[in-house]
Amino acid sequence: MGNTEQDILIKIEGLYQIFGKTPKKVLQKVKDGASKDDVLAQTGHTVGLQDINLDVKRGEIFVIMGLSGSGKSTLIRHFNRLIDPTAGKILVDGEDIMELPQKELTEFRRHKMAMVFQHFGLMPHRSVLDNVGYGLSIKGLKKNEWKPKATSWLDTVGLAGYEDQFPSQLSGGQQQRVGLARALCTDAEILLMDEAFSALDPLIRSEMQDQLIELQETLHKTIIFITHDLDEALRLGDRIAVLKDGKLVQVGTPVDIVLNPVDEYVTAFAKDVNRAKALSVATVMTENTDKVLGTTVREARKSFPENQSYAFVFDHEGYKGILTKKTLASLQDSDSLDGKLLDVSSIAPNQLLEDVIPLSLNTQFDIPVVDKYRQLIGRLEASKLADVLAP
Amino acid sequence: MGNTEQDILIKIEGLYQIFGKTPKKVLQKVKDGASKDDVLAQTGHTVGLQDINLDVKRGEIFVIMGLSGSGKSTLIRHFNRLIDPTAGKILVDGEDIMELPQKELTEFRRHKMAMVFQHFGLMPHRSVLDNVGYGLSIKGLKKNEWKPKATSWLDTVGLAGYEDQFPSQLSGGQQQRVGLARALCTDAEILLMDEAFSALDPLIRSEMQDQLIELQETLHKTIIFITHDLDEALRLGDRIAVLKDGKLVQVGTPVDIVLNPVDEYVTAFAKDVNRAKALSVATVMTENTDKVLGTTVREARKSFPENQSYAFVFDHEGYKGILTKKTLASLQDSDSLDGKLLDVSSIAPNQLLEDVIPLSLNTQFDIPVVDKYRQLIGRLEASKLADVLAP
Amino acid sequence: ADTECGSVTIADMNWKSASFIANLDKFILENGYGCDVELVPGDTVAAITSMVEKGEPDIAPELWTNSAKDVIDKAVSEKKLSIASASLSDGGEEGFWVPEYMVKKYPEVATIEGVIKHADKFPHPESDSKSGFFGCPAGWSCQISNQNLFKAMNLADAGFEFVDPGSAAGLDGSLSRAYERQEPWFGYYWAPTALLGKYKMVKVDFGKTDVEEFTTCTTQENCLDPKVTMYPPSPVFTVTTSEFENRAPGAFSYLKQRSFKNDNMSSLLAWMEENQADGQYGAEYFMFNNEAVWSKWVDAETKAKLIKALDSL
Amino acid sequence: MANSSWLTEFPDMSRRELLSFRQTLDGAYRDFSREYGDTIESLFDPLLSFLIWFEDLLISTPWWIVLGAVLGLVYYASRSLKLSAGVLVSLLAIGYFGMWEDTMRTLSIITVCTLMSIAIGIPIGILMAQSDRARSIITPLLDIMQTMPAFVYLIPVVMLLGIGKIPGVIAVIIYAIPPVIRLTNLGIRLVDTETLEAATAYGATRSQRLFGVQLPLAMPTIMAGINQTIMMALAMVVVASMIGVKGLGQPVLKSITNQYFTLGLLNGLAIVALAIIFDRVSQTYAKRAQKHLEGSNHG
Amino acid sequence: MANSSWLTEFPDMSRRELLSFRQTLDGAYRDFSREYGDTIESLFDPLLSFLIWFEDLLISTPWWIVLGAVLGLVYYASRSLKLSAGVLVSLLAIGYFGMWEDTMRTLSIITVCTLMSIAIGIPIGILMAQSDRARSIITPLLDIMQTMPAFVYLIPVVMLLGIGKIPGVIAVIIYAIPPVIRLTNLGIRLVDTETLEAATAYGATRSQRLFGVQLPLAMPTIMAGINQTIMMALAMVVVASMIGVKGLGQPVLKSITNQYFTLGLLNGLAIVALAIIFDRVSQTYAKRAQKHLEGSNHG
Ligand SMILES: Nc1ncnc2c1ncn2[C@@H]1O[C@H](COP(=O)(O)OP(=O)(O)OP(=O)(O)O)[C@@H](O)[C@H]1O
Ligand SMILES: Nc1ncnc2c1ncn2[C@@H]1O[C@H](COP(=O)(O)OP(=O)(O)OP(=O)(O)O)[C@@H](O)[C@H]1O
Ligand SMILES: [Mg+2]
Ligand SMILES: [Mg+2]
Repeated sequence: MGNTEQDILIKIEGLYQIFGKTPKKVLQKVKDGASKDDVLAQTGHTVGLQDINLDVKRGEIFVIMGLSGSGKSTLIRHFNRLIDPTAGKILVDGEDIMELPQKELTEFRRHKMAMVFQHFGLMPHRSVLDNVGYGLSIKGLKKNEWKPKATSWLDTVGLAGYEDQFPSQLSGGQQQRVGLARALCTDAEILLMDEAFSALDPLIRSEMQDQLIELQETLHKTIIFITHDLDEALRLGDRIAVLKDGKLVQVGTPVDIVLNPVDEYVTAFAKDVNRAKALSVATVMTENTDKVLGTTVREARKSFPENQSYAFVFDHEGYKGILTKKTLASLQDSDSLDGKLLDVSSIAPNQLLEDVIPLSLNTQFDIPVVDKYRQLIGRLEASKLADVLAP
Repeated sequence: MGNTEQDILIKIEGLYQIFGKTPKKVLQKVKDGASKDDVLAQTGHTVGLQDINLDVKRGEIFVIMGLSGSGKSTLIRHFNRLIDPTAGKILVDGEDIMELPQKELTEFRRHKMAMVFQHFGLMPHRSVLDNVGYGLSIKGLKKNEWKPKATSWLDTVGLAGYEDQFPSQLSGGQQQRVGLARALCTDAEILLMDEAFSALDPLIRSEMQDQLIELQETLHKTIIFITHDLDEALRLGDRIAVLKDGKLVQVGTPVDIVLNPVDEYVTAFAKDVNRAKALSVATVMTENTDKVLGTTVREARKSFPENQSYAFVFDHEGYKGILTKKTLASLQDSDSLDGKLLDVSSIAPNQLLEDVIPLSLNTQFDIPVVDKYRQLIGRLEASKLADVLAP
Repeated sequence: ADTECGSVTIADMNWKSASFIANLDKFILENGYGCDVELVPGDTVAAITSMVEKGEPDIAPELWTNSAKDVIDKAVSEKKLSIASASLSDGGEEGFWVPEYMVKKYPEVATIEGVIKHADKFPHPESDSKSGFFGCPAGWSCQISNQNLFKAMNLADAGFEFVDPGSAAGLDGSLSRAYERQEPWFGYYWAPTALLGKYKMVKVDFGKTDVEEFTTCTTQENCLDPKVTMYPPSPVFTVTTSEFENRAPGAFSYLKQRSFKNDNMSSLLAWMEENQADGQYGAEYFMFNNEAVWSKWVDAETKAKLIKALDSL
Repeated sequence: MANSSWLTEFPDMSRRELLSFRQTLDGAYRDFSREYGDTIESLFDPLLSFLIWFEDLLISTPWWIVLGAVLGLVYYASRSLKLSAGVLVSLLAIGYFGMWEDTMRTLSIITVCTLMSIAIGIPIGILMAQSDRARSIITPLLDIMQTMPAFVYLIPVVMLLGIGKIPGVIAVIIYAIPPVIRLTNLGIRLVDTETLEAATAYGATRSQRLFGVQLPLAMPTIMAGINQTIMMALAMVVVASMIGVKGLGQPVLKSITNQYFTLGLLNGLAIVALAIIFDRVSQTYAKRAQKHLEGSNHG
Repeated sequence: MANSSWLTEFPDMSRRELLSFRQTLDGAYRDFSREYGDTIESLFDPLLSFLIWFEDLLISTPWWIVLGAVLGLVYYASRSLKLSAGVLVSLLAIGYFGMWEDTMRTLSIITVCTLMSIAIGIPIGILMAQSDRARSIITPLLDIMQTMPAFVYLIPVVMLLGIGKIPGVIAVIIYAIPPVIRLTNLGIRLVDTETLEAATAYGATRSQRLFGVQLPLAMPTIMAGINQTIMMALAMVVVASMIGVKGLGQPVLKSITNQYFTLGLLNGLAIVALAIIFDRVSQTYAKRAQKHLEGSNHG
């Protein structure tokens, strides 16, 4: 992630959104730096967004976070121009969607974007099935053409059997899943998801997260995702943007946000995150570690690092185990190392800390980190792990 | 918790709720054990709840969890009789609320219960302030009587300055907080909270959680809380009930749910929980640990446990540190132990595992668990900790 | 027969005598002159307007010309309308009336002086302190003569106030209400009508009838010094479009003959009233029972046809 | 008519039967009105005196005081200078075309009718919304009130109460009240159940729910009902004048009989002007009371 | 009137001015109608032939076939046996009391008027809902249509088109169309913005939003408008009969002049019965199409 040069799909420049009767008049005040509270108190206008500049890359999952009322929903509504900005530009695929004529805007919404609404936005007069098929039926497809697809998505979100119910007969989470199925059913390239999982229980939620990741990987969809759940953000997000009072405070990878917050606000925000779940071994390991290469004591003696009391032993097949200085001292040059090594498993750099904590607890040695080519790339020290977990 | 005999405030007996045109007719089928899906497919009726038996104790925070659509909202609506059950009894304070005449029911709702709705249920035609004061104004208080209180609650939920806005001008989370403030403003003894924090960001959410805990501790409110967030459930809940397809699957303390799930469903449910955050040291520690009492080597030699390589040393003031057998062997009988002990901190039994993992990682010894009277009550073994974290 | 007669429309006005004549004409024109008759409902104004402007309907069998005098006169002079005959040969009878029971109680009220003397016996519907005179409805030409007479008789000084009943229905209503309860009533009415057939009313005597004064002053809006005069008989005509006169001279000649005496009409209306008969029923009744009357209106050939038609009813 | 013709002709009641049926009913009503007319009439006396007093007040007060008072009321209710200016212009035009007195008469009776219709109609609408039973009884009555030709009941009413203001008011109210009843009912029934549930949960009584939630939220629909009621009331001005109610209806009737279109048109326009004034003032007033709908414009 | 009396008397136009003003307008209209009357009349010929054909059809077809057809339609639209039975009973009663033919005439013209009102009214209502500009132009027109006394415009219409069915239809439509327009507008404006936003987000065009979201959700309110339109149309039956439309209105008028209450009442009831049949059938039909409101009962 982040390594391959991805092209930019959505570009937002200098976006302002001010709610009230005469937003244009208040705009200058906001540009001059008046705070959201001041503007509200003085003019009765609410600052929704101020000076947002943002790129979303093709194929990424872009997560937006921030305090309640910080402007997340307002921002996401600009992507498909459900609201017009007070000032600023929105480019999708290089095209300024503020300039699109009505007809093309409609086409754009039909084919490019699908949206899951925070308050679901279901149509009360349509059955669950008809709600799910709405996006397709609007493109002109006949019911018998879209029905199989809609049914299968309903099934995916766990609502098989509810086809003929009306939204008012469903529970909150079920309604949200209908909204989800409706968005997924359209085949749009970009998914806008405004707290799309907030009403779901953990089981269905994690299923849905898997579903989303799979979708993004197989179909390379671009997903813009608002969530309040940091764990979810860290799990899903390629990049995370943090908003505060309508301003963009930080955009970065999950690790950036957790480990390098730009200010106290983001720090506080990331404080409660389950770091063991958020961070991978790669972020904590000590790189450039010495190792012992060979299968015999002779070879081991040659390459044993000097000032260490134990070392990781590799042969041409890969990692074998840990050899302590003491054991080595007690062996003959000609002895084989077989059976003399301590059995401490190796770990991969992309494993979550959560998974390796028990390993680390169970041994007093550092743990070797091995990449997929079976090469040693570092080691995980218990003390460093402890530092990261308790910042 | 759970230890003191608390009296029962709400008692639910044999509650059934079936949605559809002729629920009474379908009831027998459900009692005979037809599954929710079958009933829906065969009769078009949705089983909301089946055979619920439940006690809520005075002053506890009772959390209800379960899959989306499992009947949580339906259940909580019975507590204040927003819907009438198809069958069953609901006793509050020993009184059957199904029997209450209209007038007393109104009084009961006014004074006993306040509710936060999953979909907020705000009044679109009332300003934010008037929404918050609704419960009081309905009791006949004048605006100038309830205004200070409402303002202060609005402030608590972080919405000072928004008094004169209308709900449609607020973001989702702000609306939810208005609903929250409205419930808190009433002084009701019982709070019914249906996913009351679901739309909140983590910062405000944890503030609200603190607020709730404080309320319960200082004012001894009884709180019934629906949430999908296991961490939240574990943090808030004195007891947790898990629903599935309208049936009550398990009721128990948070630890029960995490460590002794009754079936696979609950297991799956609890799987994703951040155990480090959910469990306390007390649940993992090894009890009845030997210790060394005294300040001199002599005293230490007397009480040093035989088959152990190190021991926890206490004097009359409490825990002092760890003494290894080796160190002990190298000392004279008359030596003081001062300066000879290893500095490994002790922990309390109610500390969360999360907090003690770094400690455990940083030492190869077990960690002593000390109660508030400074007495040793057990020790935390790294391997056991590892076991609990990776079940 | 009159082959050119073709299809004919007759205005079927909504009061009893007009409806009766319309149905009678329909029967005779259809069976005697081979016309294809259609009755078109409509009240006086709508019918005349349409006849003048659109030439339809062809015939208005009973038109109280006073109520729309200007329009009719103008149309006749423009050769849009033709007057066929006087439907009521005696003319309509207008006047101020009081119920018979009032006269029985206070014989003096049969004259206008008596009415003025007993003004307090005729209370105003909305005020106890005044007396009420139920006048001709707004917009009818009789309202002018009413008001002039009202002034000439100094009724206002006697405590009377002119009550505008708004419509014929209002006027009828006030009369029947009073009559059914045997209460006092004093106002304008006309005959022959069903109501006067039903209720015994006495026409208040003003003294003399001065036709000259009536036409030059009493009926004129700008009459400055009105004098008391009884109403002369009011012309009631059968009016057709001029186009009809030219197209169907045979049928028109029948219309020229067809005319009723007030007595005949009154008794007929009384019979219809008693039997709540509609126009058609009334016309059939008349045809069966008054051969002597109607046979004078048509030639022998037509009469034979009509009798045949009656037999096959 | 031959009996075998039932295939083409409807086998209806014989004339004689129909006659005696009609005569019996007519007679019965006549007797009833003779018997109880006076009693019933006297019930309406207070209303009648009020109507007369109010009309006298409007007519005898100098026109510029009335104009000032009306403008004051309009501005107070609507807080709109534009609307007040419009009212001023139309009233001046009415006066200039010589219809001031008739307009005042119509104004007085229509004000009373409209206020009474609203005052009676809204509670009935509420009743209808709260009970399906009430609704199933009231709906056909409303149908009858709206479609039974005024002429049919006007005459019996006149026989009972005489001509003049009282039967006029009754006729206008009978005809004008159904829309406000129907739309109050509809508006309340369309109120979002979740909001209502919230009120219930906090212990709102029936009347607190009604006044605190249902009526405010039903307001746009109720206002549409009031608008229709005002329209109907003014549409009945001419019919009312047929039974002796003075005002703008009479010149209209007069103009019809004499084919003075312009006269009719002018008086008709005065009626329209009254309707628009009544309507705009009530709608603006209601809109002012519903700040939460600002931005969106209903009506 | 003395000039100094403006304090108490409104300073109105002098009689002479008023008179010449009126005469000029009256004359101008008369000339206009003589000039263009025929042309305009011929525009309506197709409608007239249809009206005549339809009326003939209803009258000349044996009554039991008509009855059967009506019942079939009612059942098809409403799928309610109870309603169909009610219709059967009322039609039989109408026939038994000898009003079959008149009822058929009224039925034919009212069916046409109602359908035309709905067909014209709903699109206008939609237009009004979508443009504030259109609304501000149309609203006063509707006010005029509803309150300008029918009598005022009937005579000019009669001058132009003669008496008969066409002016009748025009008068009925002018009077009956405003409620459906107004309530269509209101209903659409009250549709939840979130639902509409969802449709927009998925790329619904203006017309897809209209037919897919706004109209279905506005249905309860629009149906209230249709109900009112039906009521108004039938309320106009008597007025229409004054300008040559045959049917139930005529006997009503006659009964007034002759004070036959029962005759008026019977024919009035027949009108009411038609109104109720029209209304209930349309409402039940609409309700069937709105399954999502099941349980809750609007209207
Ligand atoms: N008014 C209703 N009519 C019909 N079925 C209903 C109704 N309300 C709820 N149900 C059904 O009852 C079941 C339980 O719904 P409930 O709202 O209690 O779920 P929940 O546990 O609160 O779910 P969530 O977490 O999604 O809010 C669902 O299957 C739902 O479809
Ligand atoms: N229609 C509106 N009118 C006025 N103010 C609005 C409107 N919509 C949003 N706002 C304001 O804009 C700000 C941002 O709202 P937004 O809905 O974008 O917040 P959010 O980040 O989505 O919050 P949440 O997490 O609570 O959903 C809020 O302060 C809100 O009060
Ligand atoms: Mg939001
Ligand atoms: Mg729920």
